[in-house]
Amino acid sequence: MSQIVEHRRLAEAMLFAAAEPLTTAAVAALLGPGVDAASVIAEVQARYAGGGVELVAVAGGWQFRTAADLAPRLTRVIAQPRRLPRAAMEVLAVIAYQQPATRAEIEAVRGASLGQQTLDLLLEAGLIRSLGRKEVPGRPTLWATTTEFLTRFGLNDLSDLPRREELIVEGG
Amino acid sequence: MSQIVEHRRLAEAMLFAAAEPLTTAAVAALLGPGVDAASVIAEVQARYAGGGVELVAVAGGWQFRTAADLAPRLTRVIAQPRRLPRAAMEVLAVIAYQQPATRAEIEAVRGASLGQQTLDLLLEAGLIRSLGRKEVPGRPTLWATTTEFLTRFGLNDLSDLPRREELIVEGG
Amino acid sequence: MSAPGSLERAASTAPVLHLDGFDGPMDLLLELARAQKVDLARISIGALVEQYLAVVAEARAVRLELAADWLVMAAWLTWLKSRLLLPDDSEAAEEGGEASSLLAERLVALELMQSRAAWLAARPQLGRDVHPRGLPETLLQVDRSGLRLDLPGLLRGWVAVLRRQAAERRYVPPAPARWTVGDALAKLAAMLGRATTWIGFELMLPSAAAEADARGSSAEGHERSAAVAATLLAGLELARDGAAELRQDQPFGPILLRRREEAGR
Repeated sequence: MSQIVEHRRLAEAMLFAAAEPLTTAAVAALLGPGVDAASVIAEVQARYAGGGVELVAVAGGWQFRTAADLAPRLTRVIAQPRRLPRAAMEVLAVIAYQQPATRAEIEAVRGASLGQQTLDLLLEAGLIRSLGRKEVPGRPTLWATTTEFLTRFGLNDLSDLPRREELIVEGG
Repeated sequence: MSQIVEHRRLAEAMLFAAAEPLTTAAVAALLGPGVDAASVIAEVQARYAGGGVELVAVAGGWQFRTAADLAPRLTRVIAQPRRLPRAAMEVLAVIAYQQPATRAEIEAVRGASLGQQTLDLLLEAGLIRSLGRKEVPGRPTLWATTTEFLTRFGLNDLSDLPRREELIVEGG
Repeated sequence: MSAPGSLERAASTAPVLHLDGFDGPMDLLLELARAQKVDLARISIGALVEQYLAVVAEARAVRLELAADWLVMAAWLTWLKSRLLLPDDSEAAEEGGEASSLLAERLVALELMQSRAAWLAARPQLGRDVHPRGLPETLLQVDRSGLRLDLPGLLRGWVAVLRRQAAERRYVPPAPARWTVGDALAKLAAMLGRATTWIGFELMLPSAAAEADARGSSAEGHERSAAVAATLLAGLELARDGAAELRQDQPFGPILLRRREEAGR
């Protein structure tokens, strides 16, 4: 095999096996004195161009990387859903049972103030929606659950929710 | 770009990105139905043949590795693990060929006791694993090789180990 | 000096042995057999036995301690030698022949095993001779935007709300939205109607606002401010009309009110 091919192969292997990007100087050190590392690297780059793997210049040197255009097909997305925080779950329960309910009503039932963050979380998840305004001073927004809420909780209808007496033994 | 090139690029990128060997089935799953993954892989292999990085069949899958002939030059720059002592290599050979094997069986072949140090060394390197117990008095542990063993020694499966005839000629 | 398996020949024909280099007596026997330079199946067991016994005798002369298995093997080989010296047709000689072929078989097996180990050792090893990708890319993306929802969780939330409600037996009516000047006038009139002495301003405030103040609740701060303002305005109003007197002994000190005596006019 010719000298040139041999240099290219060595640089290729080196860049592949290295645990970090390699500078041209590091490749030059491997190839030994009298070898133009920059042109060897250019050759490696040319050989890989257009393939599924490319030699790219990154901060700190040269590195093989899968071609950027393939990323969407290569990336596997794993869904790791979060648990709804306890407060949000309670607010959702209050709305589900007492809908339509204003913020003040929800706060009164829970005995705790309702943060905007909690409301936003439920809105973003599509679990609640506004149902107009209550015609009292201040005209507060009325909140209700959505069809998405029923779907996500596997309910056909709001009446599927167990009644209060079924859940809690009075005086218990 | 043609379909064929696109498939090759995708398989190339997937195999390149992974640290572990990937099976043909895994590549097939990425390429989607109706694509002959085996022939796509063969194409990738051909494209890399003779380069500094090669696609090899190991442990039932495919993995990109630096070409073996470059080892002497790469060793100078890449840190390498300790060589396994002769006793450990012998024990490994006995287990590889006679698995699953008990300690007594290993000792009988070697005509020497199996030191704890040797066992620890092989276990730590992840080359052997216990495979239950042999149902004889004393219920001794049975030892077998691991996938890591195949990966490390570049074997596709245990049948890649040379047969007696193949070795005698070499050893002659 | 003592490379594994090394066997040096000194000036004499007796082999000088580094026992440390051998993995047990079988390993030494195999090395001695190999030195005969013939097919392992056709080695001279007699010669092998002599050599082994010589090596062990020499080793014992130099060092007293020698692992038991070396001595066990020496004893067995001595026994084998005695059998091999007997006439061919005796039963004991037959025993010897069987033992010899057993030994030869074990040496062949050992030789095979060692060549297998050598083959493995010569393989390019991952991480030593060949290398995997040094910078693998993780093509997994974790999507944590989703929510894990379950009906039991929802019901647990509702039950928690109900329990808390049940625990707070006392029902506290919400405070009126705003304490107006009109409200304050009515309350002042009612309180001063009975009073003959100075009354603290605080007592004139609506009860909810006073409570909120006591709890230090900032949420109801606005309500309290409104009530204080309304009550002060109402007090000033009554004073202007000549129905009440206000007193503050020092700046920011407590404000006191009392009904204005008709006689004092």
